[in-house]
Amino acid sequence: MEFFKRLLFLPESASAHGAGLDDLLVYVHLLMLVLFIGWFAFFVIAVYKHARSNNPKADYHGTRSHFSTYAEIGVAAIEGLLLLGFAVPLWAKAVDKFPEEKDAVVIQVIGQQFAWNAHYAGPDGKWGKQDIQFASSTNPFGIDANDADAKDDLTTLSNEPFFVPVGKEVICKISSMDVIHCFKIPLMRVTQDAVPGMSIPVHFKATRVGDFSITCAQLCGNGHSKMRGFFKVVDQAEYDKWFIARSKAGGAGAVLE
Amino acid sequence: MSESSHSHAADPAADHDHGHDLESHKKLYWAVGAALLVGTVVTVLARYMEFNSVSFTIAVAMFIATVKAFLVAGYFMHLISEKKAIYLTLGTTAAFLVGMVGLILWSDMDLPRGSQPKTHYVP
Amino acid sequence: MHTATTHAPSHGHGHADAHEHHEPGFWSKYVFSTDHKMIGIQYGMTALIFLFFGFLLMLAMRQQLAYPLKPIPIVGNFLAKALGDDMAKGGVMQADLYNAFGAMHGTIMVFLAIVPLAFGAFGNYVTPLQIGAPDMAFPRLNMASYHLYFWGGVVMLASFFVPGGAAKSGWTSYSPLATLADRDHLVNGQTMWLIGMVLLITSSLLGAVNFITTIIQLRAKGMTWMRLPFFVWAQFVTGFLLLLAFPPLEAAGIMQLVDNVLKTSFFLPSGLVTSGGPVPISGGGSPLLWQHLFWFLAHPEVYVLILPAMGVVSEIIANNTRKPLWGYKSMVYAVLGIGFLAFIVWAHHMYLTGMGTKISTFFQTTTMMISIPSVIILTALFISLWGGSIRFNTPMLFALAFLPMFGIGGLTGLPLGFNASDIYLHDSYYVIGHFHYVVAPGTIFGLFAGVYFWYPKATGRYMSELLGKIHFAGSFLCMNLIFAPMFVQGLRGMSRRMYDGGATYFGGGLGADPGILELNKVITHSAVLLGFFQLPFIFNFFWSLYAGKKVESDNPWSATTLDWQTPTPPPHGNFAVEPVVYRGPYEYSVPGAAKDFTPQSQPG
Amino acid sequence: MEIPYTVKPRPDTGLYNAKVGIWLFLASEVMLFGALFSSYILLRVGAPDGFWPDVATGWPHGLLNIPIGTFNTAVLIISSVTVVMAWAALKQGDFSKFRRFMLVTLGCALGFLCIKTYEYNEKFTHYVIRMKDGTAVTGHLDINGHSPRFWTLATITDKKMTSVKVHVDVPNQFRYPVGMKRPEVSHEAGEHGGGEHAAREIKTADITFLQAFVPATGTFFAIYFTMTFLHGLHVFGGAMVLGYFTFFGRKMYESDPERMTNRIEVGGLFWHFVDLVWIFLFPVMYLL
Ligand code: HEA
Ligand code: HEA
Ligand code: CUA
Ligand SMILES: [Cu+2]
Repeated sequence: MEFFKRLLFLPESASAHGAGLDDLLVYVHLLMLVLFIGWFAFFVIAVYKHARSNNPKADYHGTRSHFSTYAEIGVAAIEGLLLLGFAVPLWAKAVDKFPEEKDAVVIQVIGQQFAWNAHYAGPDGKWGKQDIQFASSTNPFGIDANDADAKDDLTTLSNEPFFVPVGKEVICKISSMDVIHCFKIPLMRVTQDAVPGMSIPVHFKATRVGDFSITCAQLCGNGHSKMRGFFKVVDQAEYDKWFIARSKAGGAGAVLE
Repeated sequence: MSESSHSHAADPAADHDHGHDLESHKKLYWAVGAALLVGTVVTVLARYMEFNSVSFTIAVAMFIATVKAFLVAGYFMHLISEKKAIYLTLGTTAAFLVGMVGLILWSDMDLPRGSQPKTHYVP
Repeated sequence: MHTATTHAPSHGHGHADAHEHHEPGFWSKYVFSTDHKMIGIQYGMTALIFLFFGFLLMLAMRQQLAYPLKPIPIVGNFLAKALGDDMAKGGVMQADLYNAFGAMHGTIMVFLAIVPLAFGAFGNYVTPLQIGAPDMAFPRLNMASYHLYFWGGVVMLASFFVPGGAAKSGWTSYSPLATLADRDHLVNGQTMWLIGMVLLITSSLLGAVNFITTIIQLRAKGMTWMRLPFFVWAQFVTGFLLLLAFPPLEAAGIMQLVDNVLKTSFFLPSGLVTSGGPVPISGGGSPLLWQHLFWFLAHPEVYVLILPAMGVVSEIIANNTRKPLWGYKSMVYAVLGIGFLAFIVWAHHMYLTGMGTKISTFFQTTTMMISIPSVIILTALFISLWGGSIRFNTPMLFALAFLPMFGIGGLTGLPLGFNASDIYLHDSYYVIGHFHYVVAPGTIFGLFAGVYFWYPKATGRYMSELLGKIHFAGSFLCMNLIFAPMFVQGLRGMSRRMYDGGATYFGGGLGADPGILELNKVITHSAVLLGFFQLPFIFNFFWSLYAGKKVESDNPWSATTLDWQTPTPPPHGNFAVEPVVYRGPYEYSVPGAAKDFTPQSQPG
Repeated sequence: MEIPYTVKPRPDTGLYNAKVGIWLFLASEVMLFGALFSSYILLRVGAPDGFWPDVATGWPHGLLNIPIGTFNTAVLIISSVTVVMAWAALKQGDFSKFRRFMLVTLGCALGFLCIKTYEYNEKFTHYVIRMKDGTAVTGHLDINGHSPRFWTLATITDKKMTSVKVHVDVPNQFRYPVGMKRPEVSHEAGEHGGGEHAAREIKTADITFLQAFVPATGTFFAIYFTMTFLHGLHVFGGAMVLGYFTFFGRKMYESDPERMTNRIEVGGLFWHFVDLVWIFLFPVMYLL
């Protein structure tokens, strides 16, 4: 399996669900490869054997074999198998089987031209009050700085790296404040459009520590290619340290000055 | 199927000489026109009745509109006695239209769990 | 009337046009012609020019991808002067220009090059001939379609020069970006794009009405449905796709136009905040509604791009294997199946906009289902080769190459069609590779094959075989060198529509592989080379008008279908005597027959 | 060869070319208006609270003029009857009767468009005004006795007006959101005596939003204007074609009556379709 994944040039996945997704990619490509080789071999032989120089007189009927029907049924069957065996359950896992919020790190992520911003509820676990009247490009989450719950909220703005702990479920609630962006972490095998007017959650569990980047995978203007977010996957202790320190520093309220 | 049984109704070629048929059709056209006017009035009245249920009112209004549409399409546009090719075309169109509306609405409702209209500003 | 058109291949007078302006016939013959063949040629020439222009836009973009922030050679200074500093400061492509060129490359290729060439040109020229009709059912409507197309193209080209430049939100024009991108200019590129699209859509709709009516009503005596050449079937289904899928995009286009000009909020939700603060609009709209209406067209549209090419390829394969198409009937049912399913798969482009399990299962199931009829058609074409006596002329080479190329493009559609694997591949270069394999070495090759194939009918002369073969070999090699590396880039995680060619992502060493940026150079160089390999074609195309080998008969390829039973080139009204059809379209090498082909119109 | 079946039907389909053509065209029109209607449904169903006229109950409150709309519906229905009668007259060989019926049709078309223009104009002088305290009213501005079109808050501040006189609609049932909250309905207007319109002076400083009933005012007006305008264009186009045959059709009729009859049938089909669209537009926009 690993061999095939290398063969497909896939960068090593860093999330728990990534492996299943890569498996599907491998199986589909194997199917494609088999089909292609089969057809292509037939093609080459047919063209060579039945070139005019080798076969001056054409046969009105050609072949009477029914092999093609079986091949077509076979293709349909394998596609059905991949569909029911892999794609549907994997998808269901991605969009339905969310971990409980209390067992997970919950982050609001909002895209803006051309930056990713993250917002944690802080140690109290309560989101500060948010309203559009406070929203601006420097306060993308529209946090009310005077709200008591907001005092310990933490935000990272303008592509500043945020932290997540390794081996723990992370839920990101993706939205956008202006145009459609797309929150894509190739190495985590996570992709979700950030649609303004909607908030759509995704979840993943990082399996190794390191620095990761967030691609914007939806054309969003002339800074689209520069819209790169970052996050660090660290162990729980380091995460806690960052979390507390960041929150003590005044959290969202301070950032908003 | 209906081609042979109804072809006299409105087919220009078939009933070219049937002046009498056309006379009776002219009466029908007036009657359909009157029915359409009545339908309009009934819809408007229904709107002022303020039935207690919104969906019921919508259903009534759309039902009347559909009946009216059927009258126009069926009689003025001679659809009740058209040729197979046209039924096929319109049937296909109707199917795709229903598919489009239905699937768009379905997509709009079936979202990943936990999705909501933007909540960031209004928690 | 007859003498006016019988002897002269229309564009043969190219050089004389200037002198002929006084001749009263010029306008009605070349501009306001209602003859389907002349209109076909008008479509063809205009579309080829747009094809080339679309390619040039892409060359400029490829240069930026391979050599970011270096001035564009040759045209850089010109662009800086013509489009201003915002677009090409010092001859260096700016991000806005990259986006504008990208959007216009997609738009031009799809709506102004391939569809007009495949449907407008081949459909117009060949369909009436193949069904034995004197012309299209509505000749003047046909002329109107071409003129609308032409003006739609002019509007698109003009949009490069309005303040803010051409549309730059991708050929998909997703709202809110398409509405917010140039909000300060009332007449901006996006507005022009929308007006141009409304013209093009109207043109296609009128064309579709005309084609379908023609095929239903004007088939010659004896031309039953199951005796129609496969090409005609492909055009018929294409017509229905255009007829029923385009209007929703027209509706959406009108709504986006109103959003842009009258500041409404059809596709804009409430609560938009940009750097300028909250956007002053009522809000309450739905950005996803645009995507649904767009893809409701755009997925059927991709079959509009491929089906006519499949039709062309089928004709050429039957002709050059000298035997009937294998499984003609199943091909017909398959093409009808594609036509039907094409309307209910569109949201596979929208898996990642947020979709629940049920709806995305529905769409990926239909997506997998639609791959089956494609497999059936391709398989039938493959098996048709078996037992043939294959002649390798230029049209046949292109037609043969079409098969594996479409195969690669189609097969790579499968991992995109499974929603779970699309999570990773979405919006990566894998997608770009996928669809270019289908449309570039696929459709374009099919259409090249058609040009070489019907050229003798339209002009009375062959195109040069030698130049044709050079064109083929070079194009085949370069196309693969361009598009195969894109799969690698995509699988490695590189996103599309990246002004810097992905440098931002791979610069930081965050687990990704900057090595694949090197592939950008390979691709770009191959694209330049591809351009050079088109020169033999362009030369061949014009040179053969005067110097090409003359055809020996009206049926130079010894073909069976009715298009070859006309005088060469066909006069106004096409057939000297009303043709009658006695048999199926591909009666080649009939056992016991005197010759290895039995034309459809041969009695007995 | 000449193009066959331009007048006589093709035996196996039973149809002449133009009839196939018009039905195909109408099929595409069905998809065009179908897409717009489905946009209407989607926008309405998905509208955030308060963004559609009174979404909370799903029942509108007189944003459009129902009596006039009803009258216009009747006008279109009558025109549909007269079109089909004109065709029948032609079929029976009575050209002058055809012409009379057609003139009635054209009169109806003109009437419809005039009424529609009047309705539009009425909307452009009708305003929605939201106040700082969260209330909202609708009505006409009164600027020295006449009521202007297309004003916005900016117009008033530019003119340095400290207050505007407004004839407030009574009862004022139009509700509009402030931010995302639904405002309380203003009952003030009623207290002022409850005539058709109660005049009221509103301070500029109190106003947060002032806009005529134009497309930009909200999604409802956006789709109302877009759809009815598009429909109006169809009425106009259809009337041009029918008018052409009415006034210049005699020659064709005399040389080839069947061809002319076919033309009228095809033109009539288009006209009925336009009527059909209105049959849905009217309840959907005015009543529901
Ligand atoms: C002509 C154009 C064309 C065609 C025919 C197709 C055909 C298919 N496409 Fe493609 N597609 C596009 C043009 C096309 N596509 C474009 C333009 C886009 C991107 C738009 C954008 O975002 O800008 C796109 C994007 C696209 C996506 C969205 C990806 C994303 O954005 O994430 C998906 C997902 O499902 C998809 C799937 C498919 C499938 C399953 C088919 C199937 O129909 C394919 C079926 C065919 C086969 C299965 C091959 C059968 C043949 C053989 C097996 C023979 C093999 C032969 C040899 C080996 C010799 N396509
Ligand atoms: C039918 C559609 C079509 C066709 C044919 C092509 C053809 C080509 N495309 Fe295009 N492409 C798109 C549709 C198409 N493309 C779309 C829809 C997009 C997405 C846009 C978006 O992001 O919104 C895209 C995007 C796209 C990208 C990605 C850009 C990005 O994401 O940043 C790239 C990158 O290399 C590319 C390259 C090419 C190349 C090298 C060709 C070559 O194959 C071109 C080959 C053509 C020629 C070599 C010209 C031949 C001309 C003649 C022979 C003329 C003869 C003239 C006379 C006789 C007068 N295309
Ligand atoms: Cu944000 Cu692209
Ligand atoms: Cu698609």
